[in-house]
Amino acid sequence: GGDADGASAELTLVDAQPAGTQPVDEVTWAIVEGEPATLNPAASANLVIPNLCDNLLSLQPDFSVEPGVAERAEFVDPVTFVITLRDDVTFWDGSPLTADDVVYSLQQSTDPASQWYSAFALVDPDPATGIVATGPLEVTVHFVAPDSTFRDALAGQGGAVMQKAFGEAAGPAVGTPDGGLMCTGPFELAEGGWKPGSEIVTTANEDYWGGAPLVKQLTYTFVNDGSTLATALTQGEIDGAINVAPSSRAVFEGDGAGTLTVGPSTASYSFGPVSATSAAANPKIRQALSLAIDRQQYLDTVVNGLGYVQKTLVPEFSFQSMEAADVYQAGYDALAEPTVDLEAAKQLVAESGEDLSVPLVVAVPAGAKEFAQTAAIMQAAGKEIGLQLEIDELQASDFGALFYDPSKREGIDFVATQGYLETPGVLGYPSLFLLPPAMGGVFNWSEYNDPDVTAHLMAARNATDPQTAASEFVAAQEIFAPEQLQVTLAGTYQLTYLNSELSGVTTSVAAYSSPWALHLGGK
Amino acid sequence: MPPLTRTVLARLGGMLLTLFLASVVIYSAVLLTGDPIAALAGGAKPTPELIEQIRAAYHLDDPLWSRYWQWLTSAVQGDFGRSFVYKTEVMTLLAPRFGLTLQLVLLTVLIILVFGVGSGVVAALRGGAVDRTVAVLTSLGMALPTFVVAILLIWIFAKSLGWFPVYGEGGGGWDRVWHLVLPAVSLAVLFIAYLSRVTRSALVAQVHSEHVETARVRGIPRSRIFRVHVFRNAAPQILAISGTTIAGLFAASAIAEVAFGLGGIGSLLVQAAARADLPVVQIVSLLLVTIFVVLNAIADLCSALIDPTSVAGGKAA
Amino acid sequence: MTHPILEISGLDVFAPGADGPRQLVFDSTLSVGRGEAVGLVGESGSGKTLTVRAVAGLLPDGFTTRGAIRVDGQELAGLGRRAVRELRARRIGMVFQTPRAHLNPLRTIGDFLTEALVHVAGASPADAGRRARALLDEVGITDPDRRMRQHPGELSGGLLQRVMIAAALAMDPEILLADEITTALDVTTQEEVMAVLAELRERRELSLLFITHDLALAGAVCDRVNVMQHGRIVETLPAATMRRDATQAYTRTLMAAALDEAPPIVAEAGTAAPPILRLEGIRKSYRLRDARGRADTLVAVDDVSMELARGGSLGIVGESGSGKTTAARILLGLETADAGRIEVAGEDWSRPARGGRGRRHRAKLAQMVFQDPYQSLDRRQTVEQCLREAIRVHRPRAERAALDARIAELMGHVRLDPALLGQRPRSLSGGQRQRVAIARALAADPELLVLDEAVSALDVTTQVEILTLLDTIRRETGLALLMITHDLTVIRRLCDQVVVMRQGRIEEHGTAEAILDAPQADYTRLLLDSIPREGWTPRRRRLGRTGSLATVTRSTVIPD
Amino acid sequence: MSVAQIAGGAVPTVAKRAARRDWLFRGALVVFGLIALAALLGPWIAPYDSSALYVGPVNGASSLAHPFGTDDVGRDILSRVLVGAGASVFAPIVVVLLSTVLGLGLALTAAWFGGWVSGVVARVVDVIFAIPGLVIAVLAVAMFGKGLVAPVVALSIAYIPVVARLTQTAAARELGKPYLAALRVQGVSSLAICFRHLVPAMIPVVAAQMAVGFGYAMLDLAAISFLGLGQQPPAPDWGSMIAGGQAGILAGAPEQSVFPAVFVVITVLAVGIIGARVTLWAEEKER
Ligand SMILES: Nc1ncnc2c1ncn2[C@@H]1O[C@H](COP(=O)(O)OP(=O)(O)OP(=O)(O)O)[C@@H](O)[C@H]1O
Ligand SMILES: Nc1ncnc2c1ncn2[C@@H]1O[C@H](COP(=O)(O)OP(=O)(O)OP(=O)(O)O)[C@@H](O)[C@H]1O
Ligand SMILES: [Mg+2]
Ligand SMILES: [Mg+2]
Repeated sequence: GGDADGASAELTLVDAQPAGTQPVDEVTWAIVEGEPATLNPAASANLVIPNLCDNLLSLQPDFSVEPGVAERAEFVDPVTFVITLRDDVTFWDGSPLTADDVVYSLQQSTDPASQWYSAFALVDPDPATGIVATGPLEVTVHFVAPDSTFRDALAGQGGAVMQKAFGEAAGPAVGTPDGGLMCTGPFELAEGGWKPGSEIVTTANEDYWGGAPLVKQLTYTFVNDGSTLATALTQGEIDGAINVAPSSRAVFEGDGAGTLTVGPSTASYSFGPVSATSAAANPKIRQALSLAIDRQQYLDTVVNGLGYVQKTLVPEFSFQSMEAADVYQAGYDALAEPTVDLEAAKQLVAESGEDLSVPLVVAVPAGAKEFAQTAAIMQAAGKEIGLQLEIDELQASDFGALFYDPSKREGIDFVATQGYLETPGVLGYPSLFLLPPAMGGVFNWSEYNDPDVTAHLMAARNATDPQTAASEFVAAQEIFAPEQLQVTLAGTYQLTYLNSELSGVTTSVAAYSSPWALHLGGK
Repeated sequence: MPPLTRTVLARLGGMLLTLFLASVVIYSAVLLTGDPIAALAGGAKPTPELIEQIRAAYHLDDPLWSRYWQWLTSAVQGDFGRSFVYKTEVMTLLAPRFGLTLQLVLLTVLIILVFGVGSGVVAALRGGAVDRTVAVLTSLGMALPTFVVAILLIWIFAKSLGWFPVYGEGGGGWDRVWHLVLPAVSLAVLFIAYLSRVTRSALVAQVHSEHVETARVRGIPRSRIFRVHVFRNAAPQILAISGTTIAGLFAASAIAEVAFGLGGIGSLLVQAAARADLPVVQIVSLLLVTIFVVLNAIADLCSALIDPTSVAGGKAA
Repeated sequence: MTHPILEISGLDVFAPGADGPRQLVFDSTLSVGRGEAVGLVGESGSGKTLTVRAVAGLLPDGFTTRGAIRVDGQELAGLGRRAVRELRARRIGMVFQTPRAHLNPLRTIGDFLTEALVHVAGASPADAGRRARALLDEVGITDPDRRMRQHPGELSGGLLQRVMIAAALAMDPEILLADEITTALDVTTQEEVMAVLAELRERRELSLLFITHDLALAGAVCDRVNVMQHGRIVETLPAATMRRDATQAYTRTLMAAALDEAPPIVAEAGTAAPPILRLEGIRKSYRLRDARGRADTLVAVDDVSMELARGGSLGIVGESGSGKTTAARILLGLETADAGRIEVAGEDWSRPARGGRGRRHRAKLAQMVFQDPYQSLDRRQTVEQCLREAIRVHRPRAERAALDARIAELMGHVRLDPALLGQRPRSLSGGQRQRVAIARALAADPELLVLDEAVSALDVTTQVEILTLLDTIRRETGLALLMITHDLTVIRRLCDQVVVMRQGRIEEHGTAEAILDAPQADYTRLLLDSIPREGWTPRRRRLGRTGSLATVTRSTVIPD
Repeated sequence: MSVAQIAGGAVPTVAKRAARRDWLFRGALVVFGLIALAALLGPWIAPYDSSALYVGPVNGASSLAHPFGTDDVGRDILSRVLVGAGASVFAPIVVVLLSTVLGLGLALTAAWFGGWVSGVVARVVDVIFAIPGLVIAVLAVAMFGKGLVAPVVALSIAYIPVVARLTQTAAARELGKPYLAALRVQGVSSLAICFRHLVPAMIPVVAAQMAVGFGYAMLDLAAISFLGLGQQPPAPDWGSMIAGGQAGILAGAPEQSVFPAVFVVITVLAVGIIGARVTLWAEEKER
């Protein structure tokens, strides 16, 4: 229990710990999300890849973007982007990084099936002219229209560099336990280092251009079970983990081998409509539900006080270090705080004109405590305002399939999820949920289509100066935020638990896109 | 043909038939658990070409029976296919995990046999207060879910006492055993209780039999009566149940594996099922079935060896 | 040093009951001197078995005793558990009525015989083995080497009984307790077993406490006879002069019955009516597997034909394994004959009845009393439940009072105390069980009653009463009887026709007088000679002939 | 004449033992009766709405207002235990009854007909036995959809082999006994023989198995609903409550797991004791 307001006020957010000073032979790290399907940066996002493969630009713990493998990466004109590479970067096998490798790597993301395609959507699709090497260490990217989001995207895995020769030889096996990987990052994946189903062993890249890491061997294990992980961490049997469960807060803050660091994050819990024909597609219903849910209670319950009230689907941290941050912030501040108003909510339900005799089905992933709680809270809120909600717990694979297989969405009205943005930029979420499907709104299942919003968002993306981009976005946000296409329940913090003898981990959400273990070492 | 050979052959045939039928059920059941395309696409939205590619690569367009046949024949030849999720040979995924589960199961079996059979024997022999105490304890044991036992053990041993490690499989040798003690205990509790009861009742039935009476009048020492006339005669029954129990442990180990962060086949099955990694689910299920059937057949054979009268058999009522 | 080897004085035995202990044996006193053979005869359910069980320490759980049991002057109660066990192991041998149940089915005969030698006496296994072979030889079992390796399941009852005796002798006991050890055996086998015992007594100075319900047998084997009734020993008599010395009325009736002084029943003149039963050319074979697992065919019944007139009575006699029971089972549809025709009351019964109605119909016509009374009763049913069920099958709508009356009537017929109605088979004596089985068969008022060794477990008085009862019913209702027995006196009392069977075939048939008084076949003569009677001494007649199971027969014939 | 107690004064001990055992048995009956009552009346006697959130603090400890404390969304645990009793107690009962009826049916069919019928039954039983329970559960969910029906059906099927095997051997042994032949000769109908004689003969085995099976079913149902294949929220059941509250045990808020676990243990214990007593009765009938 305790006063939640007080508790969250006391939190100090730390985006990175002081760099380690002592070399360490071996560190065991738990990956909470489970074993990755692949280490291919073009196909997957997980916490192992950032330590293996450099992105062209370097994402800082405070979510600012600095040069990295690319010394310079700028638009030279509204549709031409030039990348200049450092000359001292080598792959793990010692061969130098060349422009050809970068072209090869970036082209991976221009495939529409790629995880990062949306960032490359405006790149000239012709391979011969879109992304080309214009010098041994220079790559030029040509665009069909200006793109204000591209540079920041290169700080994410969309900008990850892999060796062309290796990638071509390995073919589709690249990134798998059999195929292996060839990158430039601070840790190397040893041959046979990935023992599928048990661990991934990586070793320090002594020749890393940014300086060799202090940890000689970094081994990842996979622990899905929250309480197992909590014991293993507090017993010191595992050295650290990112994204530990907030429900174990008391365990982590109690006596144990390490300490819990709370860092800023872009992650949030939300739910949204899944079908265009269901009552869930009616904004009044969503607004009503939003009005019936007490955010503060949600925070106390689901994230154990380790979160904050988030007004809309784009979190504050995502624009924190962007050039026009003040414009974004002003836009965000202008939005209404979510409040609880049951009367208004009932009113909305009544006005909605929807047939509410059949319960609405909310899909949540099975087995996760946070979602079980979310489901319970939604259900109770619905009950208060006369909405019957039914919970459908889905197995991980079914839940995942929901997002791209329409047949899996049949019979479901809402889906509750947790998501985060791995790179700075505000357009990612809105594009996915608000634009027409043809323009990248792949999750726009309720077929929301507001021409003004679309126009503002497109303008923001095509803007050539940050201020315009910001004001266009704010204009769009003003319209879409009240529509609650995703009912945002809470923003959460990044929780990192680390053995007290170690230090130097990136503890903000930037860990997803930067070598977070580079400075890890003994205190 | 000598009766024993005949029995062995008959059992072998039955075993293969069971395996075959079970494999059919498993193969078709697993297809219901998830969409192969979804799993194969690995979280990304599959393009039509990718779907086409996957369908071709995994023969998804062939008729079910021919896919099944292909699957079975290659599985029998040791080709277990490739994981949808890890894109690697299922075999490489399976081998190390199987070793770990095997070690866990062996340790568990040891614990179960010592404490389960042991307490059953004590209850049957001592009777009275001891018997009732064991009965209450076994009832309690049967009421404790494995995951609750696991949490309790973690809490007691790791948090409060710190005697045993509570995570991971450790290195080799004693360290491994050390790491497996708590998982094995948490797994064993339920089965200790069960086996204890079975043992007790099998023994009690023998203790009251006439041939034991004969041995008693003949002044045969109690210990020998127990060993040779009571225990040995009850052994086939205890053995049969033990075989089933041990065989079931391979599947039951999943919970302990998850709770203690062990990478065995049980946790692999759970994970693979959650991710719809069908080839893995199918092969692991088939493996579990095979282990089950083979262990049961071995237990049956052992019973037959102990009980010569069952070999001659064949007399209908 | 003149202690009797076994002395029981003032023994009371109590069974636990819902309302306090129930006394079953009252102040029982008897002694067995060195080298003496003492008989314990008496009414069924009188406490004979309980008495010896008390000596052997085998009373059921919860039973208590009072009084003294002394072995060679040492009182058992005064000794420690260990000493008592030691004493029982070395000085007392016990042989049970049902050898098959009393041998561990998983151990070989050899193990069984040597076990006590090795583990109690501490002999080396080799010595024990030699001794065991000698013992088997001593009790007249041929080819001991082979026997040692066989399991109990492969031996016939007669052989097993001899194995039991051999095993009991292994420790050179001073006294042998034998509880109805021949009841389950046919007369010829019984004679052999008794002959073996007689020889042993002579050779070893063995004392014997011999329980039987057959006074003639007891008289022939024992020096003294104790007569038990209602849980008490009512009289102790020297065997030689017991006829003269008997003072108790009960003993007298026993002797009267045993000595066959009851007037023979005169068969009614043959009626012209069609027979109730006709068997024609019945044949039944079993597929067996021999000791080495090879298939083998045993012809259990071979071309058997017989006829039984309505109200008539037919006896089937023959050695153990000659196919008597099998023929009866075929007749009742419990087995299907391979060939031949069965006709009952003019109906074709060659195929077993289909459906409940058919079975009820046949049940009304023909009933059977099974050979093993204990096993043919449901252990879980009380006597009352058992009878009620049997009656209700044929009178589904009868009132409770009517059923109760019928139950009481049946209990009276078979001379069972109504107090036993609430008991289960386990707590009934052997004879009581048999009478329950008879009452149950009579419940249906059948027209044909098959009795498979139905009275052999009964003491003679009860036997007489039941036989008389059957005869009365027969006269009154026209019940036809098919008696299977190895006791020829029973045949003489009750049957007008006799069939002698041997090895599945009919050896001889004819009227009772003709067969019993002027037997034609050698085999029949042998059977007649084996019957215990006054002045009879058991003799060994044919070595190794007792084998009745096919496996046994074969393994003795074919050398390794 | 010396009065010796050869068997060692067993009478009073036996009586006392029986009394003591009965005391335990009666206690178990009372406990089970109370639990069954809670299962029937749960929703009416629960002090709070079992799915109402924040009726107390989140993860609240035991207090007067909430004797069992409150869970991770502030629901009253006592109310949830009471309301959950219905599904938690009756579902395993149904599983046990169904699997016993089906298993016994198969076993009796096999034992009665023998020959190829028993071969087929044995094979079917073997195959079911060999297939992991999870696979059966998944199949059942595919057929019956989520909810309580699928897991109950799945477990009933999964438990058939144990019952069938146990009883088939017992039945075959029993059928070899002459008393059954005697009953046939008496004209007793097959059905009556089956249910009045054969089935009672298996009571000790079956009763013991049912008691054991009840406990297993309770735990397995819990595991299944934990995997998201069973009872869907917010309907409470003890198993998913225990599973859901696991994290709390280490974090110092064990109420959410502990109280339902205590109820599981008590119920299974009570059933176990009742089962043991019934077994004993049945065995005594045989002696
Ligand atoms: N376990 C038991 N529980 C209760 N009563 C028993 C038990 N065993 C035997 N009795 C009763 O004790 C009495 C004597 O039984 P016992 O077996 O000694 O008779 P028996 O003389 O050997 O008779 P039979 O010649 O018929 O074998 C009988 O009335 C019987 O019902
Ligand atoms: N079901 C069976 N399977 C195999 N052999 C059998 C079976 N039933 C009986 N036999 C054999 O058939 C032969 C005849 O048996 P049956 O029981 O009819 O003899 P019996 O004359 O009644 O002998 P007893 O006097 O010992 O009762 C025996 O050798 C027996 O072993
Ligand atoms: Mg007797
Ligand atoms: Mg016979």
